Amino acid sequence: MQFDSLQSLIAMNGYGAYVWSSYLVFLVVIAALVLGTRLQYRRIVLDQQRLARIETRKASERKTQNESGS
Amino acid sequence: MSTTLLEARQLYCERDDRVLFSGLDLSVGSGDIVRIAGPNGSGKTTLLRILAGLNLSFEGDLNWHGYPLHGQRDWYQANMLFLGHRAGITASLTPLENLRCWVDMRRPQREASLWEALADAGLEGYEDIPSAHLSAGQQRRVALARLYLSTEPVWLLDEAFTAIDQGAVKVLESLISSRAAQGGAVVLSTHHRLQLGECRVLELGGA
Amino acid sequence: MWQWFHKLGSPKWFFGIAGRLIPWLGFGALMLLGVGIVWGLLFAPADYQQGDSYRIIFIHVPSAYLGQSLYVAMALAGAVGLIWRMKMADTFIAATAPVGAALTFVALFTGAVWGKPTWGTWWIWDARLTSMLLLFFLYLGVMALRRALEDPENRARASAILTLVGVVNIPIIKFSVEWWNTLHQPASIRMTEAPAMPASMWVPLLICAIGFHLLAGWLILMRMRNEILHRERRARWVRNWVLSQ
Amino acid sequence: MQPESRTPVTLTDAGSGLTRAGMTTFHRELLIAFREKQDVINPLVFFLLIVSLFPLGISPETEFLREAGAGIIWVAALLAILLSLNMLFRNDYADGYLEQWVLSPQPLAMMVLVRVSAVWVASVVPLLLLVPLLGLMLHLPADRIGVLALTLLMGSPVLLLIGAIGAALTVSVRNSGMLLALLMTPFYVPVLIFGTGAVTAFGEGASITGHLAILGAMLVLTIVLAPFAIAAGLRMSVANG
Repeated sequence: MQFDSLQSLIAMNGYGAYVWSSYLVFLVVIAALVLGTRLQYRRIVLDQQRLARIETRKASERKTQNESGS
Repeated sequence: MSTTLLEARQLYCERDDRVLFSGLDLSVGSGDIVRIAGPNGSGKTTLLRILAGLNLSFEGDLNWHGYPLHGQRDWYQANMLFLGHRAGITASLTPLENLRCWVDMRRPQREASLWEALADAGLEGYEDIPSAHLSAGQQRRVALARLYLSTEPVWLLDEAFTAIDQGAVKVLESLISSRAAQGGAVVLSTHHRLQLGECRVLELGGA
Repeated sequence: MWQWFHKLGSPKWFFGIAGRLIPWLGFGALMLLGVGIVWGLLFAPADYQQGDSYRIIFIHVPSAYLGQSLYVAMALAGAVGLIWRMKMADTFIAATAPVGAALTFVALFTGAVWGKPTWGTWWIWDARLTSMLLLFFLYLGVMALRRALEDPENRARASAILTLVGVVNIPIIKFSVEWWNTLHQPASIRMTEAPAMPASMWVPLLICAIGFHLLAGWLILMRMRNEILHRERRARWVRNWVLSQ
Repeated sequence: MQPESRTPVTLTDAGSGLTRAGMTTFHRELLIAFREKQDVINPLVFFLLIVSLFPLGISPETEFLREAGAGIIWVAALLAILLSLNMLFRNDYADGYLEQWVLSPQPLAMMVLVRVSAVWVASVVPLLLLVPLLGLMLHLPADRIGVLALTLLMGSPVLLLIGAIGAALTVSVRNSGMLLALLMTPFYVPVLIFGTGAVTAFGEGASITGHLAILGAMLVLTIVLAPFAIAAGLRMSVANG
């Protein structure tokens, strides 16, 4: 282990700010991508589930109308 | 037996997730007139643009003289005239210049026949003023003049003559029937009630 | 082989395959990146010249490399889409563009931050950083063009054409920026190629690189599945799948 | 009203009348440029405007202007050409002529090349004629203005052809000015680098044949490849009208 204590790890003899900020930005960007993908997925699935429910309800209404009508 | 010029087999097309038509067959031989009918948004324009080779997003195959159309594009376009909703008239050019540019790109003709075509289309005296000053009906007549000049066997007219008056409609009917009589083929969609001789009607949007 | 290639084109088959691959890719990326980054940050020796600032290399080099190879992959998909009219190709482009742009941005940011301790300025017009900036614009261009065109067919064909034109220009851009850089850049502060690295440095780098590839694959496959669900939303199998979720 | 159309129905094979069609396209483009002067004047004024801003914005001293002058003029020319791009296809797309033009039996890539060269003559050559005047405004020595004009002469067709690819792709998009700039800037960088590089090299007395050779190579590459991309872009934009 190159650094003997947590403080020296964070300080990284003076370069800590640059190294950790880079890794932080990397983490933030990847997290944003993953979150974006997940939200996109959830939105699509929810939309289609709602649509499917509407259609099945409409289909059942039409069926009851036909039965009552004929 | 009329040779089949343009043939479409099992055409399937879907647009903003509605199936416009599927399994559509259409065979257009010389002497045929086919009118595409159907409510607005039933895919008339899309079908005509597919037949014209403009719209490539469809399944099924399209043959010209028996050969697949996408391989014969230049040959097909040399023998096909397509007129769409927009007349294709450049506002800053005069009708004569518009006509000359259009004809020179396809089959150059004598200057005199340009004047005759414009006169036939009822644009006497308007040949030299910029098209911007013409009314919409008159601009359509410049497109009509193209039909006079056209020697192409196949015409695809997609509601190409919306703003023209009654007199011009008569002219259009005679042009179409004479084109079919001379062995050409016309596929059109139109709002006008055209009295055309024997004309097959292809109904779209029936589903 | 041909039959496999055509099966790749069917969204339903691809959806299934991607579904099975995604957990493995995700787990693999997590493992490799975890090991690689911890090793690089904590255990790799400091660089005798740059001190510890070189540790940024473990995310800078892989993301720069991926940023570029993803654009080339998009161009290949564009070519396949144009020649064989395969809809899946456009799904790939739609899924990859944001991932490529994000990785190129990471490479740009880390490259700039790395420049600060080494040369005292936040941004140096170094050859590789500048061409990465232009690559970033290329990605933004593809995404902006896709957003501007509503018709899916036009969007597919336009982004295929743009990526192909882009991939032809990438070597030209790199060559001219490299040449321009040597002209204006005094040799001393030229960003050196990865210095001859001892094994204790390039092993974690290699692990991180593989980890990055798995990460990109994981993200792209997930986004492709979303794209497929959206495009094939009227298909029966999508409806059943959605209702079963 | 003559009901019968005089012209007989004839089936022709393709591939005839290419030169005539090319001449017509070239002539038509110049005619429209002459009639719609505004489309030609806008890039000129824009070019003049940008160049005259730099001395005001940075510093009017001769020493700075002489060194930065070539770069300023090159960037201004690049932006002016970017501005004149939508003159290429936009009006024809709006009134429907682009459809007819794409459907003409001539090979589209050739026609596109003729059309872009006509626009180059109509709107970019006036820019080049303005370069000596602007060079003097920026205190550039006469011989350096000559080299600058030469590099612009070789570089501007490349800028226009590559820009035309973007114009063809975005012709169906409303207000696509900014999109076009974003799409095309990365592809303009190599031309800009070698264009200005030649002038600075000439300023330092070095030989510029290398730069001109590379600019020439880019010109030839673009003339050969760009028309196909432009034609594909136009076919895409015209597809559903």
